[in-house]
Amino acid sequence: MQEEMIKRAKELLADGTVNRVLGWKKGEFAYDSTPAVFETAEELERDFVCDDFTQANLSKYLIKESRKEGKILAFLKPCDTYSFNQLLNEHRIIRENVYVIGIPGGPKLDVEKIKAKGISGIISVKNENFTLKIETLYGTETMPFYEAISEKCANCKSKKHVEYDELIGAEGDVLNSKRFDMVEQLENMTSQERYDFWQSELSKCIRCNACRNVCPACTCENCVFDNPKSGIDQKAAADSFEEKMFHIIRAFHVAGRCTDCGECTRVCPQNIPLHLLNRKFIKDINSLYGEYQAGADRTTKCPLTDYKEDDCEPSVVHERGVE
Amino acid sequence: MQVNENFEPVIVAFCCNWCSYAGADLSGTNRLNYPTNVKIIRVPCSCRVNPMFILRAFQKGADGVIICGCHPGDCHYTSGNYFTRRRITLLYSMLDFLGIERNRTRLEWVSAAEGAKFAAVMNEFTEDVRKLGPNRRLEDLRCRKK
Amino acid sequence: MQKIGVFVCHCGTNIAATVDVKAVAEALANEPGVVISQDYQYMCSESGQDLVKSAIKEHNLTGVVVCSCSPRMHENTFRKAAAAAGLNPYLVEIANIREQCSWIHKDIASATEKAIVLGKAAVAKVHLNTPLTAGESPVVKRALVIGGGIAGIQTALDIAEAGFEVDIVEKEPTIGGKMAQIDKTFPTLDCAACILTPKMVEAAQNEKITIHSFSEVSDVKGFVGNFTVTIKKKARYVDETKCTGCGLCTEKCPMKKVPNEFNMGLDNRTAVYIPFAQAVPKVATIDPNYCLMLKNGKCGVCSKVCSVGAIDYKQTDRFVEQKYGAIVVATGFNPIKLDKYDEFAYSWCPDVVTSLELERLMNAAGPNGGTLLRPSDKKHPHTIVFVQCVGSRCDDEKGKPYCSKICCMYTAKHAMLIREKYPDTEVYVFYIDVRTPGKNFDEFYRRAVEQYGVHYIKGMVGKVTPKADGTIDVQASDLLSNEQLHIDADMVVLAAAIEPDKTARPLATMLTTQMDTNDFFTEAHPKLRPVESATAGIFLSGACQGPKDIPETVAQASAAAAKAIGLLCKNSITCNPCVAHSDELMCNGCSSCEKVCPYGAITYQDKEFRMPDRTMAIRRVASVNPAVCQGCGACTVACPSGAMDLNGFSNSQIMSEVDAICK
Amino acid sequence: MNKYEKDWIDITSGVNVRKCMRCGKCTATCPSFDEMEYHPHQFVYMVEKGDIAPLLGSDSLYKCLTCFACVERCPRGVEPAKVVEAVRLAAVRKQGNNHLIPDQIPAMLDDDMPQQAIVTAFRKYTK
Repeated sequence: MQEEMIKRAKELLADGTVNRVLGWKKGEFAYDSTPAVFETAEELERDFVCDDFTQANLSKYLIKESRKEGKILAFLKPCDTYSFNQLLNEHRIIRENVYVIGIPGGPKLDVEKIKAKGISGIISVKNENFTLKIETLYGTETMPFYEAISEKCANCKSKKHVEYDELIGAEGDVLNSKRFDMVEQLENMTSQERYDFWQSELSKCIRCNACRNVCPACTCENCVFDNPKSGIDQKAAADSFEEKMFHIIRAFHVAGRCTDCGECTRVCPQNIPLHLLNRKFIKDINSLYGEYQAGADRTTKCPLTDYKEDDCEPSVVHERGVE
Repeated sequence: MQVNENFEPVIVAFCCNWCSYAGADLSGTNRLNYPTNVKIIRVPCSCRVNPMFILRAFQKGADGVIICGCHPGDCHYTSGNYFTRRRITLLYSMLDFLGIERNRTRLEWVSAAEGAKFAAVMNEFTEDVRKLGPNRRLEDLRCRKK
Repeated sequence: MQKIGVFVCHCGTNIAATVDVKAVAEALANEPGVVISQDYQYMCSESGQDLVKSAIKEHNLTGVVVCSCSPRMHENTFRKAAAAAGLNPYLVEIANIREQCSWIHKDIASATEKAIVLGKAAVAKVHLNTPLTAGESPVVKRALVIGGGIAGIQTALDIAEAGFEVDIVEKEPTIGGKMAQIDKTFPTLDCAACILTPKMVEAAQNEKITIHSFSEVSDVKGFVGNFTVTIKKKARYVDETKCTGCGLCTEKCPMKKVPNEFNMGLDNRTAVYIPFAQAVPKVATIDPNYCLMLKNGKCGVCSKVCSVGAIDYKQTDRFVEQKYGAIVVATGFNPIKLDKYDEFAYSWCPDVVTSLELERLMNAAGPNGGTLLRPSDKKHPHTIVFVQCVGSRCDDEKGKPYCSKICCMYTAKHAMLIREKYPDTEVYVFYIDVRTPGKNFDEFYRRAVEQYGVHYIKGMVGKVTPKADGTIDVQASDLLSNEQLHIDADMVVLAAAIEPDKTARPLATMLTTQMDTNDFFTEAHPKLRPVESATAGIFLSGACQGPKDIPETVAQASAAAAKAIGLLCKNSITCNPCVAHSDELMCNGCSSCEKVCPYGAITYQDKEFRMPDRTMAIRRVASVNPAVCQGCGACTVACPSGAMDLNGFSNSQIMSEVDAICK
Repeated sequence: MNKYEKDWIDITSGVNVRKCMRCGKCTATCPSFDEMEYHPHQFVYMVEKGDIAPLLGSDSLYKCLTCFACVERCPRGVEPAKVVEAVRLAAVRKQGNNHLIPDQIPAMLDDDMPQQAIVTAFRKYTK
């Protein structure tokens, strides 16, 4: 796969279709592939990587990149194309300046899950027949592939590309995921239990802003939390209220726009399941206003900027589930 | 839960200028009593109420927040309250999801003619919040009153 | 440094009896920025206002808080007083301590406490008030009427009568609309052409009225008082200025097999045609779908016979741009298509017709010259069955959910006319309800039953089966006698539901006006503003707003004209200054705000900005047209970046009130 | 009137009889009209009123061909055939067993009976 991608990228660079390539490059460790822009065939040969750890959603980078001189080639996984499409809907990406190649998605691996097995000093990770062979400083370890799959891939919603110029590999389908199971589990708790759950999760927040900075829906020129005029600006959460405030407002601002790409949870250094907040909104929207998948197409109206005359009343919130 | 009889909740009511604020005025004109705990903030339309305002109220010490707007279909701006209904339903659902007591938040449709309804809603809401006791789950400790 | 004056009103004893006004004034005197805090018996009285005025001058106040009755009562009074003393009127805030405090509370201590909190909230807000100026935007003294039916004609005539220029845009080659196709009108039975055609001529001759026939609106920009509209004048291949309407070309045209839409396709016309004798403008039009010259390049007969050289095969669509102050929509209605009602055999039996087709069959200028004959064999029908509510009052999947309103009356009219002209013809009307609200309407319907012997049967037709002998078996229920009937009919007439014209939906998008789910235009208020749309400067006339008969259409047309005239009379419009505005540096250009704006007040443009990293970048940013924005604030919440804010009710103002109340 | 019975019919039929605007198109369209004592519109109206006992005892229940013409043509989407079916089921359940056993049917056949009626009979009268 990686070879094929490099080959095609070099062709497109050579024939002048694009002048840059957005992909991933190897990091210091085998498992920290990071997004990168390549300008020459040599750079591609040397650094370009696409493996079990190239999880990062590249679509957000295209906001800035598509505004630069010349066309850029972007390799997008199915989930990334949803974000890409949503950003097109919001006029944030200039489509003409991007050449999209759809590539198959995961499942990708979460190194934290490998480390959680007590495996450290990782040098390389190889998938051999769904068994991970992990070379470490201390010898070779093995573990089942499926136990190391990242949260976002385990609950994958779709393997179908919703926007691309060409595809490498076979096209997949929209899946029937169980992504709302955890939300439902929480909904079935008592109010006090839910409060305790979130109190302990959100109190871990160190306000590093990683979730915001990686989120392809959080693309504001100037975030309200950085803007003294908004009245709610804050640098670091001073107490538990501000922790909640930040995450409620953030979830609300991306409600109806969040494509559920799972990046927020992936990058959280404190492992807070932030995607649950977004999924709660998605689940509510689906059940109250009809199935809606942000980014799935270019025409459906976002449920928060739309309405029906016979929408349910907010009292549904007070009447359902457990108090 | 123990009910503190002496607890006086702070209640912020956002009322749209055209229907609910006028409905509140009408309950005054008709001398219909509701508790002094309720303080009204006038907004042009219920759709002007930003979730930030609601959180801000809880942060600064409110124990309950209620939003009042024109009945669906009667919005002065034709569609404002339909947006309110979706936004606030989702926000309240989220607050509930985070374990905030659901009776601290409410949305009511009160027309300019419903002075009696306005007073009744405020009486009921104040009692609901009084039963819940002070807001502890969504407060900013720095703002707590002695 | 803010200098705020606080003025606490006693309102006689209305406030003072339950609120300790002196204590309120004293407490508010200690609030930051407050330089003077006074109480007075009646603040709204002349002397009370003088107190405010002199304090503004004496202390150079930058803000005024009046603790008094509801702002809905006296906000304007105090704003005017402030303006008279040289303070911007939008620097005045009212704390409502009467309706929302003294009148509802009995305990003086707690009422006073609440009044102080309300006062503090107002002081906190007024700190953040900014001077606002109501903008003015000029009004172009010209109106556009879209649609040239009776509604459009009446509106245009009324506006022209008031002295303003009016343009009518009509998509067909002639104005006149549906009324021109109708034979007689209820409940007086006068001939439609006799009352409509003089109006058409009047419109054509009125020097204030310009008729753009065979034209469509292709683009609308701008806002109340200042719309720019692009009108597409479709190629009619005949020079309107030269054509005299002599009709020689239509006689000589060899292509004579074109279904005649004016006669509902019941007979044929030529490829070059004038829809009907009294058409306005009386100018020929060439139908490019049938013209042999335009299709194959072989013919040219019309060009040869035209003595004035009006035929121009090379004509193309032309676009005209014009500015208007007001737009009146009068796009009217059409009967629905009946293909899906198989049970009535409409699609395959020529003797099953719609009511509008029957109008043409009975019209003296129609295909049969006014003699009622069956379309299939041109024989005189002896039994005619009318079916009501075809496609009206249905479930959403089965048809239209509304009552089409006009069918009961025109069916009574048809039944009566047939019985009068052909007493040997039996007429059956199957009805669910007979709805006749209107002046002389029920009398009219009773006359059909009592004097003309029309058989009204409460029930519905279930199945219409054309038989080999040419008659039609009508199977129906008679609910009152609980019978199933079979009638051997010669003709069946279906009262098809009416629906808004298909052009209405794209037009509504262009005009940013609202429509209901049935594509009828939504009025600004169903009772109090029935002829205005929610978008300022756009008015509604006739059946585009809902099913209507002719008298009602004309009444509404004149009402819409009156509203349009009211707007055109003004030289400029004062705008509400409490409108939204976008901070371009923060705007993402994501279009969320645009989608929730009910007025279409928000537009986007690409602007070049200096970015924080000192590069220049072109960004898409929103801008609000203050003349169109009504200040609801829906956009401020839709905006994730907080770039959108509302004058007079800004985020920081409302939050400062929240803070003051919760403190 | 038996509230329980009415509710039961409402639930089993899944029909909201209150949607009926009394146009009678169901009866106008019914091919079994002549056979029936109570006609489709009466079924709908009587169920709405809760006047179900006469229907339960009537032969009309078994005259409905379930041809669904009324369902097809009802402008309001009321689906009268489903109401008839629900009342019929109620009658069958009341008797505790099948109204008719298959063996009886051949004897009842005659030449005029439409094919559809035979199929319908087999479908309805046996479980």
